[in-house]
Amino acid sequence: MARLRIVELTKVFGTKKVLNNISIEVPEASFTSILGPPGAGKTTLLRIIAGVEPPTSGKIYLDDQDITLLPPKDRNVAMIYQTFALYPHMTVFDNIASPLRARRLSENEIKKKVKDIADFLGISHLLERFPRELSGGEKQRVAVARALVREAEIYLMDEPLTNLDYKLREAARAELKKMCKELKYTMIYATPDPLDALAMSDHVYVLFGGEIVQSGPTRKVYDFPDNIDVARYFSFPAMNFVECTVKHMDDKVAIKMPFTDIIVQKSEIDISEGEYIVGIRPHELKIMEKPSISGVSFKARLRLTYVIGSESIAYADAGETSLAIHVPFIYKIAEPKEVFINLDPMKILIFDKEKRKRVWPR
Amino acid sequence: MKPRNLILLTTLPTLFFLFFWLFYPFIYDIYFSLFYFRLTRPELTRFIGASNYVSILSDPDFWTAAGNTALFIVSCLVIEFFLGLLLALILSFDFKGIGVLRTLYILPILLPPISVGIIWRLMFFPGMSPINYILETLFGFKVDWMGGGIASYLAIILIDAWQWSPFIGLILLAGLLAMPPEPVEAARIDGADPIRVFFHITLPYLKPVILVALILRFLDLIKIFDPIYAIVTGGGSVMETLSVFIYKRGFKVLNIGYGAAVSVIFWIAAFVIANIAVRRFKEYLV
Amino acid sequence: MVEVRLENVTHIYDKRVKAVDNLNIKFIDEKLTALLGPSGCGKTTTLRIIAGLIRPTKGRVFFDDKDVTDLPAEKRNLSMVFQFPVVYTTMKIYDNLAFPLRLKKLSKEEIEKKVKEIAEFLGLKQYLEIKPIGVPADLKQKVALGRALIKETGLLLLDEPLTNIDPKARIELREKILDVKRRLKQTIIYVTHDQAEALTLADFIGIMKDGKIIQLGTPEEIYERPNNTFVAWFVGNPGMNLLDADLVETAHGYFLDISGFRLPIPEDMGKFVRSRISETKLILGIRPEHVDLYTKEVEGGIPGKCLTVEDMGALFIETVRVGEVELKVKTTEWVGEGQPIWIKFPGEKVRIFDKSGKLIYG
Amino acid sequence: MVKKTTILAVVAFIILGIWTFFPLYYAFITAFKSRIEITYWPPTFIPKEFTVHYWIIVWFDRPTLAYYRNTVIASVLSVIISLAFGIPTAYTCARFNFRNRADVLFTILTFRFLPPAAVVIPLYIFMREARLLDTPIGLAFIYGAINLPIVVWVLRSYIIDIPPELEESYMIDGYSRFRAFTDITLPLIKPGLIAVSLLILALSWGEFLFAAVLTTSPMGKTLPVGISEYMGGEWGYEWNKIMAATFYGILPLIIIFLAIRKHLARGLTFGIVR
Repeated sequence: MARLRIVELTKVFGTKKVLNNISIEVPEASFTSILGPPGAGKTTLLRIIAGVEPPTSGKIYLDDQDITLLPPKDRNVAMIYQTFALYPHMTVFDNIASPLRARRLSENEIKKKVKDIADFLGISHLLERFPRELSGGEKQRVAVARALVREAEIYLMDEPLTNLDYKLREAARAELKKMCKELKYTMIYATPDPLDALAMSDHVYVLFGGEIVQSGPTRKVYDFPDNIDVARYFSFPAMNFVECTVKHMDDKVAIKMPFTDIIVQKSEIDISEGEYIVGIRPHELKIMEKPSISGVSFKARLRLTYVIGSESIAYADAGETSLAIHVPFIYKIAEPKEVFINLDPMKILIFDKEKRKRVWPR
Repeated sequence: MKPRNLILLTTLPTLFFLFFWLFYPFIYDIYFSLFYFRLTRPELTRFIGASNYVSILSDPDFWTAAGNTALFIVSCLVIEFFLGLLLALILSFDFKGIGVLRTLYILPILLPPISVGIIWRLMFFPGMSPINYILETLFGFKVDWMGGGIASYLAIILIDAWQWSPFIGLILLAGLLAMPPEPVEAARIDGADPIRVFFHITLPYLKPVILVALILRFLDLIKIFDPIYAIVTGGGSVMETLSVFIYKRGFKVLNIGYGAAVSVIFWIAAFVIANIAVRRFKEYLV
Repeated sequence: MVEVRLENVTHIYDKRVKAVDNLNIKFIDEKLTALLGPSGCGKTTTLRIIAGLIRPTKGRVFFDDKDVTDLPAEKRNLSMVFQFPVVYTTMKIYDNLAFPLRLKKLSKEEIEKKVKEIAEFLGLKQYLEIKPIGVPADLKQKVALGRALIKETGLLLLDEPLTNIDPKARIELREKILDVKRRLKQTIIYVTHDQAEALTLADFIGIMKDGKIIQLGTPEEIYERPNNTFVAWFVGNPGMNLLDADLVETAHGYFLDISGFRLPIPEDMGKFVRSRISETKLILGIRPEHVDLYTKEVEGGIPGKCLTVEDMGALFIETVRVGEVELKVKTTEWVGEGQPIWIKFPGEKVRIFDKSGKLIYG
Repeated sequence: MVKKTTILAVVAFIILGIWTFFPLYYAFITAFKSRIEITYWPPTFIPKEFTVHYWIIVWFDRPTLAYYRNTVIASVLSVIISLAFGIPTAYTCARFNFRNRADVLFTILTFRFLPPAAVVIPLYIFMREARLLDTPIGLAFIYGAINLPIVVWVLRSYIIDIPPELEESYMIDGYSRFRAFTDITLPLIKPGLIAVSLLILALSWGEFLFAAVLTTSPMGKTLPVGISEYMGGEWGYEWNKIMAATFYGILPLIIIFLAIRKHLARGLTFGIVR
């Protein structure tokens, strides 16, 4: 196991800067996610770390060794591709044995190691098969086995769950997390799915358009996004944004939104007067039959609800504003109806309208 | 190895090899074309400047050959397209044994053009032509296929169509079989009959594939030589295309300078046309 | 306006693959029925049989008691939207929409009126004059939906219409489909592999597996009372926890013996279950959100340990170990890994299946 | 309606079938006819006397065996040459997105469509100087060159179909790029590689113009040239011999054709039509 340090890495394809001045530190035995939309440069970053793509500038250190110019075979990094990249003309056994053979282990050792890892991942019965005879979940396990069979310094995973159907994904997240914790692997995990990052990783780097826009402990980044774009992307369900005007009234602060006003003590939310954007997470909104005494309640017209598995997202119009509300159970309506929505003012995020940066909480 | 070096190392030898065999001779063509140069009388060789070009461009036979080439290209493309489309359509039916038919019906493609020419020479040979026999029995007339004029022209088109309609058929069939079923199904559910489905859905879908087939055919037709040679040789009447023109004037008569000058003109024309045409394949470069 | 009925429908591909296996199902008039199942379960084949694009190997298809099995697609007078948006790229969008009407030989004025109407409804007005080349998939799918709606048939078939649409655009199209369902009195059959779409849109859901309908019911029935363990696991996010158990009868009442701990159950429930099975082995099912989880010891709580936590933003999914089994629990509060926990199974939420997976209690 | 379509299709099948196979059939049976029978009018469509005499005699009254040998050497060698140059180029053009890639590929492709007639004269002189006239070696180089564009383009299309992740993954496993190519890509494109080899073998086999000009001595000629010469002179009317020789010449091609049938569209369209 090792720690990885990337210093001011830049990659240019033709005239396009796909990665711009990336600096990353991955501590030993930790799970780090690179979160970003498709095309943000995640895969390129992993491929550069693996050594199959040279960077345009910048350095990569494994512990204290500069590996920037080393070919992939000399850097002992393992990678799992989104497509799993199993060699179609080799059996599962030969696929898993491939990195061991590259290291010229004896056939007996290879047999033993492959068998051990296959037992560990529950794929021993598949060793004689070819990749085309495997289901999606089995392929993923074989790809994981091929990476884990050797003790690499760093494990890279490029969206290994994207190509699985949702039933397999929900099981795979917990398993993957557990495995990395138990074996104390250093893991870098690229994903476009905020839930993947949230559910599994210790640290997250948010990558937009080839630049890191925010990084830190995962839940901290989730709770306190630096700007609107991170807040919009790294939230599930997607955050609501409402324009507002802030006015000071004596010792109180009034946050005027189109459909309701939030009035709090200056000691509670301390921001200057002006134009802002409020971010409200869908699960901080509650649907009520009657207005509530705590927090802020306002009227809205519930337009439709969308059931996601065991939970639901309701869409309501408060005046001209459409709001998404997370409901932690199955909730359906036959016809649109009038309801009250309750909001806890202490749970909102406030962003500067011009700079789009977070101003509250500080 | 750095990618840059790898790229140079793998592409330069290929380009060099191609240039050596196929471009370098062209430079020589240019050189020879400026001389009076007969292989049989090397002692008469002398520099004559552009005279070869002047005499070519004022030679009506050259213009006839160029015109013939153009005429062949157009007629062959039209006939082969329709025959090929028909072939592709019937071969796209799905029933037991269609695989065998799909193979058999495109068999002529890979036969050497010269062998095809010879086989057809037999079909057309005066005094023993089975085609003439059939024509005579059914319609009461005979054609002198190898006697020159319009009949020979037709004969050569027939030969080319026989060999290459299956080529267009093969490509269009590949296009038809690769066509996703949904658009046709959607149109059927919309209530369209098979003919409307064909013109509104199938044909527009095939357009890019048709274009590829016709461009490739067109570029090959520029070079047309073998079937004409087969018909013309040993006594057939003259129906010259540019390739045949070079062969006869330059080589058979061994007037190298003159032939080289025709070659230069032909080469440049072919290069320009081919380069423009193949760049239509840009979208397939990925 | 059309009631669709399949009688003993079987379809076999290439003489080997049984895609649909002796299917008997009635699609209720003017309702939206979703066929939900994993890939390869035969749902799309079933839909294509109804459309008349495939002739079933065996069995009959009835529209309102009229046998249409031998009728080709173009004579069945129905409309269909495909998974891959089908537009006619050679025609302008206006002509795309007008295409089915022209085939019906409607007058020019009538066609224009209807096209305008549909374009208005689907928000296609500004696109009518362009050809649908290089436009986004959701716009194409709207055109396809428009072409399906403009014919005003009594039967609308939708084959995974949202699967290939970008997630953001999906929300809008989903709303349109809900609108269609509310406004037009059509029988709609909706094939999907996405439980969220089925639970949201459908009046009835038919769960398919291996060419058979396993359960047909309202979304509530499917979710609350899955009649077998496959449905219980397949629907829900994550699916239902399924634990092997042994029914034990003692002087103190009934227990479920689950490896490592015992769960007391009410007398009447025990008796009922006892009367329905011949042996004592059974499967206990409970949804992750229905398990009560405590971080302090409670009366009747079963002690255990939290193994991993997946942060889902609004909720947490905890994998906990009690006795020798692992199960998933959904919580709103974060519980750290390795922490001791106590869980309770609320009696009314427990489902009991026999060893073969059939629901016997709940 | 359905019936009408079926009848039309059957009629089209029959007409196109006659059009395609009658010349082949007639040429084939002509090789079995006697010397006199070929001159019969009306011509016979089934030989009256059936003789295999001419199938044997063609091997002896002309150096047909030498023709065969020359053809085999020239075409096999041309396959080796064009693969040797073509595989590396196809690989880098498939795997690397370098600046002049399109120009390189189009230049290569353009060479395929240049008329042989336009370069044949200087090549004749060159071959004479290099003492390669009348040898299959000389032809092999030229065939290698004119088929090289096919190899580059077709193999490139097959390599593109193999996801680059497989090679990358193999390199990450601990192998060099060269090993990744030989262990992963090469086995996976094997069907395409075989098909394109056989395709250019067939094209070289039947090439006529270069062979006709660059071989003059009886022992140096290739099959197409040798057979075409049967047509002139005293052999001019001996169609039975000509046809027997012709069929000997095309028999290997029919076998190749059957072997690569599934790859044929792709091979003939430079990998564009899959």
